[in-house]
Amino acid sequence: MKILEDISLAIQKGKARDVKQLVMEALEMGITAQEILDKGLLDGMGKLGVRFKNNEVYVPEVLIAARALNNGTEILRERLVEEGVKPIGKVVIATVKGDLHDIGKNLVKMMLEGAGFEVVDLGTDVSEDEIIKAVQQENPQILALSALLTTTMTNQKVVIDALKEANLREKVKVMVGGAPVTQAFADEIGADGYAEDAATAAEVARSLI
Amino acid sequence: MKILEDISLAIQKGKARDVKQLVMEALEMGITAQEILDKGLLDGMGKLGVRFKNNEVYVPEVLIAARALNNGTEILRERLVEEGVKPIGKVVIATVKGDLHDIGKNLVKMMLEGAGFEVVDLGTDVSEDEIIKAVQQENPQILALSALLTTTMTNQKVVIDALKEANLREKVKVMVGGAPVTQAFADEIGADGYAEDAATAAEVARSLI
Amino acid sequence: MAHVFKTTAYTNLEDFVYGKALKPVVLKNGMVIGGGVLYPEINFTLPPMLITKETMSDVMRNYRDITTGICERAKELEVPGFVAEIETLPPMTENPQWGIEVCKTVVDIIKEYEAKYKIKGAVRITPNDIREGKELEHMWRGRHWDSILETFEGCAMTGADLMAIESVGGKETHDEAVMYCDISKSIFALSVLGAKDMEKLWTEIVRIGEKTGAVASGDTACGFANTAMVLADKNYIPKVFAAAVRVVSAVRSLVAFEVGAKGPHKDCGYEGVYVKAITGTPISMEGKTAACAHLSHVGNIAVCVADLWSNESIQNIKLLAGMAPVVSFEQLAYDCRLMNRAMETGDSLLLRDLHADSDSYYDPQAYVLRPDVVLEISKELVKAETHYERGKRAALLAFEHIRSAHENGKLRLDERELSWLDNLSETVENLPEDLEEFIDSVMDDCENLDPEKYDM
Amino acid sequence: MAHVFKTTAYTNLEDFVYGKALKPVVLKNGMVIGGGVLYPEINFTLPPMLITKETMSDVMRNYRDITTGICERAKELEVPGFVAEIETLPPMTENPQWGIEVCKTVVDIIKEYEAKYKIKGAVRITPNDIREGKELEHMWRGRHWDSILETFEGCAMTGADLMAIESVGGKETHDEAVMYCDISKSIFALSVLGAKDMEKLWTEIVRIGEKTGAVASGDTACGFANTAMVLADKNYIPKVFAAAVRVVSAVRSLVAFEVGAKGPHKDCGYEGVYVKAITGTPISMEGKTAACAHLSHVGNIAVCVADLWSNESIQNIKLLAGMAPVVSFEQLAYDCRLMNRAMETGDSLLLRDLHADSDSYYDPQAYVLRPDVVLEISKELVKAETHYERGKRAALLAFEHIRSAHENGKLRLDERELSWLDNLSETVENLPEDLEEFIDSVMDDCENLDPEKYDM
Ligand SMILES: [Zn+2]
Ligand SMILES: [Zn+2]
Ligand SMILES: [Zn+2]
Repeated sequence: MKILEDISLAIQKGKARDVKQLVMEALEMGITAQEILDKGLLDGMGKLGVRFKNNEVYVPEVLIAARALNNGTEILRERLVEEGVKPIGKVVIATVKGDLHDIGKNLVKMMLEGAGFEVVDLGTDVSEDEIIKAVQQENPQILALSALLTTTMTNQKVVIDALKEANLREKVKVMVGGAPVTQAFADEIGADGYAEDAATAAEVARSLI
Repeated sequence: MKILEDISLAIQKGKARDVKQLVMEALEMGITAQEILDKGLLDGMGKLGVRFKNNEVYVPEVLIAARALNNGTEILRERLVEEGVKPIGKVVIATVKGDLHDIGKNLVKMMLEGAGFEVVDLGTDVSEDEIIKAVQQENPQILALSALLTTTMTNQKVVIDALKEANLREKVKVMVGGAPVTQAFADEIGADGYAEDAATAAEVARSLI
Repeated sequence: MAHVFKTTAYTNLEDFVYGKALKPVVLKNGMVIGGGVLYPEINFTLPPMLITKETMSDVMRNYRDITTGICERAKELEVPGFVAEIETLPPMTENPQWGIEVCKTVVDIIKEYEAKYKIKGAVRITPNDIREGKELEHMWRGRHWDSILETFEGCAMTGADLMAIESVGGKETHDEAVMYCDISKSIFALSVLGAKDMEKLWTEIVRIGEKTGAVASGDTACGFANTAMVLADKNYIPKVFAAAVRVVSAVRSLVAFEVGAKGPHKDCGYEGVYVKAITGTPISMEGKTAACAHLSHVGNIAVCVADLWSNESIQNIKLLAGMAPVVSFEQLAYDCRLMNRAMETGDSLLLRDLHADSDSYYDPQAYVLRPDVVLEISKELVKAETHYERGKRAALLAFEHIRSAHENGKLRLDERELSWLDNLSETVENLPEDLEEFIDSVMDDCENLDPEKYDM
Repeated sequence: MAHVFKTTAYTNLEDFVYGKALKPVVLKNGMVIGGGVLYPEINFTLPPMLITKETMSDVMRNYRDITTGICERAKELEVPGFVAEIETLPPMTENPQWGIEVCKTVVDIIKEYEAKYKIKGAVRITPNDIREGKELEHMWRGRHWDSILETFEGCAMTGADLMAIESVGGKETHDEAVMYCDISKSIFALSVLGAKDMEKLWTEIVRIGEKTGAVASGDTACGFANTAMVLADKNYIPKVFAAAVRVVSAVRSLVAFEVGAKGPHKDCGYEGVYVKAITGTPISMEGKTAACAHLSHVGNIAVCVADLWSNESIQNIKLLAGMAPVVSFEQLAYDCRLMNRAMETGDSLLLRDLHADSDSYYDPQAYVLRPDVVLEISKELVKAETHYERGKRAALLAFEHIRSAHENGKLRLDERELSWLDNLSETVENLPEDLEEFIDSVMDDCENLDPEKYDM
C-alpha cells in the first residue's frame, strides 16, 4: 500500500513530522495499527538497519529515524492496545557492575528499538541485585549485558549465576557483548546469545525469542 | 671434603673420565655413595643448573655434564642399592597425543635428571592410554606433560581426566608445560604444577614431592 | 593564573620531528624524553579477571610477571630506555592503596633491573578517572576526587616518574555529542566543560608534582576523540566528524600545560601533536603497534613527531611467542630502533615524511595529523583568545584543511563524508560569538549533564 | 634432472631490495609478487581446541571468521593485495578432506571479496609435514606421504594459488644436532638428508603445480633453523651456532628451486634472502610483526629484501581491538604502506639500509641477513658443486663474516660466543672432503635416524 511505503520512507529519512502526518492519515484510511506498525514504521527501521549494517548510513541517521519511530508509535499506542498488539519482545539492558561504558550499550538499545523491541535501560555500573530486581519487575524475554573491560566481563557471569540463584534463569534469555567478550566466553558462562557488535545485536535478539 | 668438591667441579666441566676416576677414589676413601652422589655429583649438576638459569652456560654444556653424571652414578649404582638410597623422585614424561615436538620435552628431561630425578621418557605423540599404562607400571611421583600446539594442549586435560577415570589421579602429581600453556590453563585443567621453561622445571618438580 | 599560549613553540617544520622536543623532560634516572632518542612506552592490562580483595594476590602476580617480562626483553634487545605506563583499573583508584601497591611493584622491579643491568626504565602512573556514574557527588570534591588525588600522590611518593590521566570532565555530554555527531555539543563538552575541569584538576596534579618530584605529564582526550575514532572506524559516524573532534580536543588537552604540566603528553591522545607544536613539550603517541588495543587509520603517521612510542594497551594473555605485553614491547622496540637509526644518519625528516605520506591520503583523521598541517592549524589556533573561540576555530580549521586537501587530490573522501563536511562546517560557522549565549543554546539539550557538579 | 645454480641471480647490491624480484610470480588474479609492491602475508591458527570430527564445524567457523575479518580490514585499509597462508594442523593433513575443506572455505571468502570489492587476495596452502614419529613407514611412500600429496593436489584444485611446506627430511637428526650444537650433524641433516628429501618431495610438488596451475612456491627450514633461533633467543645455545645453521639451511631450501619451484619462498625461512640472491625469485619474510609467534633479534632486518611481509602465526583469540589475526594484518598493512611509499619516492634502498643497520650490530643472526653479506656469501656459496660442499662452505662463510665483523667493530659478540665461534669453525674445517667418508663419520652417532626410511 502506497501510504505504508511512504511511512517507511519517511522513517528512513528521519522525517518525524511527516511520519506523524502519514500515520494519522493511514489510521483515517482504516488501516490497522498493527499493519501501520509492521509494514510502515518497522519496515522503515528494518530497511535502515540493513543500510546501517552495509555501512551506507551512520548512527545519527538511525537515531533520528528512531525518534521519528517514537513519534509514530506514540500516535498508535492506544490503538495498538485496543487491537491487542504487543511489542515483539521486551529487553532489559545494562552495563554490568564496575563498568561505566555507556555508548556501546546505547547503540545496542538503538538497534533493538529499531527492530521493534521494548527496551528498559538500567544504565551503567548496574549490580546483579538491581538486575535481578528489574528482571522480576519487568519480566523481559531478554536480558542484554554489556562489559568493556577484561576486569568487568566476569560480572556477566556473576549476573547469570545470580539469575540461577533467584530461579529466574529459565525465564529470561541472556545475551552478552562488549569489546573483550567472545562467543567462546559467552558459551563458557552459559549465555544464550552473543552479539559481536550493535549492528548484529537485533538479529541475535530476534533469534532468541 | 676436597674430593667431593673435585667431583662437583669435574661434573660442571663435563669431564666424564675425571668423574669416573674421582668417584672410584672417593669410594676407596670410604665415603658413602649417598654422600658422593649428593655432595659431589648432584652438587655439580645443581651448580651448573644455576649457571644455566643465569644464562652463563648453554644446553650442550649441561648435556655433557649430564653424561658425566651418568658415568658417575653407573659406578655408584650397586653401592647405592646396598645403602638403600633411592632417587629423589621418579618422573614419567611425554609429549601428548597429536604433538610431535621433542626438544622442549628433552630439555625438561635433562634438567630433571640433573636435579637427581629418575626420568622415564615415553617420547612424543603419546596417547592417554599409553600414559596411564606407564603410570601404572612405573609408579612415578610426577607425570610431566608437554604440548606445543594450541590444538594439542587440550590433550593435557584429556590425560588428567583419564587419570581420574583410572583412579590414579591421587597417586601422581601432574606438571604441564609448552609454548601455549599458562599457569591459568594449568589451574583450569587441574594440573598440580606449571613450568614456564626447562630452566624452572626442576624447581617445580622439586616443589611437588 | 593560567598561562595561555599565544604563539606556537615550533615555527619551522624542519624542527618538528620525532624524538626531539624543544623542552625535553629529564627524569630522575637521567633519561631524557625528547632529547634525541625515541623510546618505547609499554602499556598493559589484566587478563579477564575480577579485582577484589580476594584476587589481589593474583593481580599483583600479573603485574610482577608483566614487568619482569618487559625488563628481561629490554635487556635482551639492549633497549636504550623505556617507559611503562600503569593505567589503574577503576577498583584500584577507588581503593588507592591497591593502585599504589601495583605501582610500587612495578617501580621496584624496574629499579632492580636498572641497578643490576643498567636498563633505564621509568613509570608513568595514570589513575583511572572514576568521576562518572550515579554515585558521583561533585567533580572537584567528595570521595571520587579525593581518591584520584590520593592515588597520584601515593604513586608519586612510591617512585612513579610521570603522572597522567584521561580526565572525564565533559565526557557525559560528549558521549551524546558523538552519537548524534553534534559538533556544537562536542565543542561545548571539550572547550567549556572539559577545559574548566582540566584547569581545576591539573592545578592539583601540578601541585602534587612540585611536592613529590614526579612530573605532571599530560591528559589525553581519550574518552572523547578516541571514542569518536573507534566509532568512525566501525563506520558508525563520519570520519570528518572524528577528525574535527580530534583537533578540538587539543584545545582541552592544552589546558594541562596552561597550568603547568611539562609533558610527555600521554600516548592515546593523538591531539598530542598539537600540544607539542604549541608548547614544545615532548609527547607519547601510538600507531600501528597499538592495533592490539584499537584498529585505526593513523598507524604510520602517528609516529612523525612522537617522543615516546606506545602500544596503548594489551591484556596479559599468552600468544605463541610468550606473554602479549612482551610481544608488544618487542614490536615497539624495533619500531624505535628504526626511527633512531634514521636520526643517527640524518634521515629523520625523510622517514617522518614517508610515514606521514603513507597514511594521510586515505583518511581525514590521518590528514589532520600531518606535521605540516598540524603546524599550520596550530599557528592559527593560538590566535584565538578563549577556549571557546579556540574550540570553534579548531573545528573550522580542520574542516578547511580537509576540504582543500580533498579538492587538491591530496585526500580521498567518500561521497557521504562530503555532505557531512558541509553540514558540520555550516553549524560551526553559525555558532554565537558570545560564550554565555553559546552555553545557553547548548546546555538545555544536554540530557546527562548535571551542571551543579561543575558549579554551573 | 635438477638444475644447480652456479651463479647468483643478483650481482649488484643496488638491485637487491624488497618488493622487487628478478623473476616475479604472477598469480591468477593478476597480483604480481616481486613486481614492485610489498604485500602483507597473513598467517593464523586456531585458538586452544581439539580438532576432531565433532569439533569440525567449530574449526570451520574459526577459519570463516578469520578470513572474513581479514578481508574486511583489507577493504577498510585499501590494501593493494594480500596473501593468506593456511598452515594445516596435523589432523588436517592426516585427513586431507579436512584440510581441503578449510582451504575451500578460505578461498571462497577471498574470491567473494575480490568479486565484490576488487580486493586482490591469494591463498598459500602449507600442509603440515606429518612424516615424523613412530608410525612413519617411509619418507617417500605410505600413508603419510600420500596424505601430504593428496592435500596439495586437493587444495590446488580448490583454488589455492601457492603451495609451500616446511618439510622435515633430516629433522629427527637435526633436533639432536641443535641440542648438542653439533655443527657436523647439522650439516649432515640439512645438506645430506634434507637435500635428498627435498629433491624427492619437490619433484612431486612441481608436478602437481604443472597439473593444477598452482605455483610451487618454496620450503622453509623452519624446524631446523628457527628451532635453533628460538633456542638461541632463550640463551640455550650460542647465537653463532644458530647463525651458521641459518646459512647452511639455505643449501637445503634451495633444492626446491633446483627441481622447479618458482617462489615466493615461505615466510618463516629467513634463509629466503639467500634463495632470492641466488635464484632471483621473490620471497616472503617475517620480522617484528611476527613477534606474536616468536621473539627474535631480526625484527627490522628481515624486511630488507622481502616481497611478502608476514606475521608467522597468531591464534584466533580476542585482543582489545578485535580478533588477533585482524590485529596482525593491520600491523603488516602499515609496515607495507611505509615500504611501498619509499618505493614510490625512490627511497627504497635507503629504507632497506636503515632497517639493516638498525639490527645487524646486535646479533650474528641479524648480521648474516644483511643484504650485502647475503650477496657476498651467496656468490661464494654457488661455487661449491655438491650440497655437502655447499653446506660446509655455508657454515665457514658464516663464521668468517661473523668473525671479521666482530673484529671490525661491526658486530657485538659476548665473550662466551667467541670460544664457540672458534670451536665450531675448527670442526667444520676438519670435516672430510669425501661425502661417503663424511656420512660414515656422522651417521653412527645419529640416534633418531632410521636410514632405511631414506633408502640409505
Ligand atoms: Zn586512552
Ligand atoms: Zn595508555
Ligand atoms: Zn614455520
